Amino acid sequence: MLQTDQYNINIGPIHPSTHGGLHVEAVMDGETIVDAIVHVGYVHRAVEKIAESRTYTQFIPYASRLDYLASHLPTMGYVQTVEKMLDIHVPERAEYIRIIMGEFSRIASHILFVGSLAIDLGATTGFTYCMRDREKILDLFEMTSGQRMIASYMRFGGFAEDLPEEFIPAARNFLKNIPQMFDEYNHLLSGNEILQARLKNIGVLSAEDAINYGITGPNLRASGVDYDLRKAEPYGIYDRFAFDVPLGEKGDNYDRFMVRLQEIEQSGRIITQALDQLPEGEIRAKIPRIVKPEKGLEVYHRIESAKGELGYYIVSDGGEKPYRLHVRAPSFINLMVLPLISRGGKLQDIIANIATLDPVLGEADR
Amino acid sequence: MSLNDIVFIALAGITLLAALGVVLSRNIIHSALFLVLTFLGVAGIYFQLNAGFVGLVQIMVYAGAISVLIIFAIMLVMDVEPDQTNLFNQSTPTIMAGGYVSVLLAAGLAGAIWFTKWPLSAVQVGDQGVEKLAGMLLGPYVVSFEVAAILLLVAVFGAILLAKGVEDK
Amino acid sequence: MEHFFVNTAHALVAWLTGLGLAPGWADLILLVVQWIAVIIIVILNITVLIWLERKVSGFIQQRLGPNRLGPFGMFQTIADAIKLLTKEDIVPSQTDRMIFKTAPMVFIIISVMLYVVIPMGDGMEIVDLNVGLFYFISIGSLSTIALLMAGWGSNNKWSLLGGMRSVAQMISYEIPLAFSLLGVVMITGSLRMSDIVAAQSNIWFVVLQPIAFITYFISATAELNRGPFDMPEAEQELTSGAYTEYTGMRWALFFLAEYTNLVAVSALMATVFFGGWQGPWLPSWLWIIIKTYLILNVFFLIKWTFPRIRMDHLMSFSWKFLIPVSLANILLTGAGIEVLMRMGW
Amino acid sequence: MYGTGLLKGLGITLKHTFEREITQQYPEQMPVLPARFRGNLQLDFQDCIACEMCTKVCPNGVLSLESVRDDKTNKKKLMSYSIDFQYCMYCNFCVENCPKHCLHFDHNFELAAYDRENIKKVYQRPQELVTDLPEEIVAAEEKNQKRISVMIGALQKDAPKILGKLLEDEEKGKVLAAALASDQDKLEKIAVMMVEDIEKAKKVAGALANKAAKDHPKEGNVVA
Repeated sequence: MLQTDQYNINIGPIHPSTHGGLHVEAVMDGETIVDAIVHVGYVHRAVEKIAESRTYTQFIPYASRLDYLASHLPTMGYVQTVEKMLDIHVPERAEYIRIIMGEFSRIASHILFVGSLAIDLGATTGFTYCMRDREKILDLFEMTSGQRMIASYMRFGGFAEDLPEEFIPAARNFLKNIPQMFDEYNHLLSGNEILQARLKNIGVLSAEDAINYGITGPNLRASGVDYDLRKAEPYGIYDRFAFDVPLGEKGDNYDRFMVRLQEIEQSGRIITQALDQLPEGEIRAKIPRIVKPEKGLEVYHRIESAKGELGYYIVSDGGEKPYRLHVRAPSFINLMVLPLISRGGKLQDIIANIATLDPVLGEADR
Repeated sequence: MSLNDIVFIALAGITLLAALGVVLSRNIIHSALFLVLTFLGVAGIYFQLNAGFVGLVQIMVYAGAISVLIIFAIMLVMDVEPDQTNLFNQSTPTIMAGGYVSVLLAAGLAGAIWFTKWPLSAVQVGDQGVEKLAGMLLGPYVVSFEVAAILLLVAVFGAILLAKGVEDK
Repeated sequence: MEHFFVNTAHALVAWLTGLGLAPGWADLILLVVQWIAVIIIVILNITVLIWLERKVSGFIQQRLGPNRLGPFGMFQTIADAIKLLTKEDIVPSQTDRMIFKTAPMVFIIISVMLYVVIPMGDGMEIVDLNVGLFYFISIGSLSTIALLMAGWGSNNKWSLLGGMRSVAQMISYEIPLAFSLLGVVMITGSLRMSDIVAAQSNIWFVVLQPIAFITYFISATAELNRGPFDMPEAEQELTSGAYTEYTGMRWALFFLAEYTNLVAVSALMATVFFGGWQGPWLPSWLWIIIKTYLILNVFFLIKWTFPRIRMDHLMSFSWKFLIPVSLANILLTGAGIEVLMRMGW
Repeated sequence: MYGTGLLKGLGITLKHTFEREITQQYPEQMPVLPARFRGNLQLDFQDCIACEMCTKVCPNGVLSLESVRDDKTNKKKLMSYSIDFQYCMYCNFCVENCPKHCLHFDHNFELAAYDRENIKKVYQRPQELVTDLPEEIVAAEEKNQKRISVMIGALQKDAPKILGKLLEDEEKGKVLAAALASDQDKLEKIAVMMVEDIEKAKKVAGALANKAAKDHPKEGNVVA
């Protein structure tokens, strides 16, 4: 047998397909990956430390900047955590709007996932179509809060402002177009034989490994584990909606891709129901201007974000700033499985693996 | 001096210089690339002799072969500085042996060229070279042609087996 | 209009011999003039072509494409070329300088050489070689060396991977490329381009040889390193593959050569499968331009639609599918010819 | 059949090729912005009561203001208000918390600037509102203005001497005076600084003098 040398190749931190400052040190044998070492921290902004020097309210825009691709979800997680500390009851209408905005964020994030996967595999046009559809969601966000991506719209106890009049027709219009969007994605991407060959049976993550590594979110469900916090531990008013949890079978890249595509559909269902049931009324609970939880209060709250289980752990010392804030970032934990699923694959597979794990480095590095 | 002579001298010069480059380069990749140039020069001479088909076969086969050769060179000498991959062997017995062989070869070739009577054929090859070649290969010489092909195929399989190794059951 | 270029060439030769030049020398000068004309046309054509590709890809993606410089943004490529020419020419210090610098030149020379045998109209070949088709294939295969030189000379792991990929890919795809053209050669009974065009006066070979056409199309895309087979470049994986370290005009030369190859292969496809310069009403040289550009648009559409194939799939596709299919096509063609000959055609 | 997926994909792209383009040609065609769009932060100067709610609530310290207390009415008067946009996160907290609703975002989003100084937006108290201030402040301000104009006059008359004194180095003073002779703006700025903050004036003048000495070393004023 011909003996060959191994060599290291640095994928990133500056590389077209690492979705930000991710550095993967790949040990290669020819084009085959022997091992991959993940280095994170290039986008470290000390968000948790910043939280200690800001008041509870002032941290809201920073929370949005964790997962900037689905900014309403991390904000929702943070806001709900503090509400849990203060025992605030959010008005009905605000709860429904939170669901609507959160699910729209999830759709935006998943559409971007589809697009970035397409461009990582070399299908540039798939990316532009996905961006085109995502823009429509961003338009909705801009309508409500004036910001497209990092909308700081949520507040403790509800929202800053009520929905504008034109929002509901526009949202319904978007939902109406989802089947057409899907047609396009299915024909251009998921039905494409080249793409299937690139994704099927690549980067297989068994259910057992996924649980052991603490993988959550669509990546876990792609491995066939039926675990969705919206069903398993409904927060907010998620128990009022009927929706399915799409599951994969093998846990390969194609399953991860398809699970997210189906989740877009389910999120659309949730939004439709929420829009139908949306009650009139108050948009924000009465809360003190300065938020001061009791001394010694410790709260952990988790939500199902677009990338997985996003948890906030906050300790209060009775002051107006958190004593300690920790974020359980799903992207960070999901990324750690990259070496496991990449070993033995080709160089081109590791690109697909990074893309289907769908990390957002702002959240992974914090 | 006719146009033909000028072209011949240019081609022969390129070929010889490139051949020297093959021998004298210290970097094995450079040697391989000079070898490409040598073959291209030879192909040019074939063209001049109105044997276009042979010349093109020369180009096509050697372009592929040389790139593979370069890859082997890269694979085999990767750990060394590229500038030191094709050094002369300094030991006296090797130089002696090499010199002896090359003198013998040169003498043999010179003798052969000198004593052979080169017959001048009145037949113009013209444009029909390819057809004639095809007729010969698939007519009188079909058996030897096929045998050679099978031999090459076996060699390819052997090479793949050697490179990949047989998995133990 | 029809014989404008041919007549010009004849007039030039007549004028040169009238000056007292030997016929051989006059032909040589004509050859040089034709050669230079081809190079100029190719390069001018490519500025249009790059603009066209950007425009078409823009339309595919529901964008407008370049539209700032000149009418419909037509001068964008020229502006880009000027920018690239004035850019600093960086040669990284650890490169193999000789190889690094010559690689783009080798590439562009090889791709311009392809045009020698393409009939660009009725009687408008530079040289009507008796082995024209074979010339095209074998010269085209030389561009492997250029990419390998770029990959090795850059002394960069990404580049080397790109170079290695290009060798593996191009050597594998040369075989189906040649075999698919063999069917046409068997019907025509000649490797001469003018004979191939003449044989299509009644029916195009794309009708007679559909399998050969498809295999040729696929393997030509791979030979050209175009999407979805753009392994050596592979922006998303290899950053830019063999071209990673190149800047300014050297980098532009690579692209120029790639597009030159693209036009040459499309023109060959038009010649071999779509009746060449033959067509009603319009002058012959206009017909080949029209056909070539239509084929180019198909190449664009494919590149901008499909994801990139994985390297090992690419190789097995060639060895396990394309080569057997093209061999079967040869067998089929032979049997067909034999049957037709028995029937007394 | 294998390959139909590929053909369908080609069909999609081919269909879109002949559809209308969706991109906006931005500088010519401005985007239609929703009512709540957060562009440039604006302040209605008259309405501000300098309560500092906005500066307290801002997560990044973008906002800062200067105010004076009117002893008679015991109310604060805003002197200047500055917005440092380079740190702004557009979270809207300041707008929401303003009790007088005098902050709002307008729809101008073209905020890019070539240097950081130009990103910062400073509102000075407008001239017509100066009379609104308590008397002693108005008087102090007038006095200040007078001192500045005197200083400018002095500088124009005998720059080398005054600058030399400022820099405690006559040679440097000469160099600087020569450099500033053609630049009235800078001269006036230094004059203002000398009146308001002599330490800063020293620093700035020193830096300018060094620069001038470097730029024109041949004019016989080489600084040792």
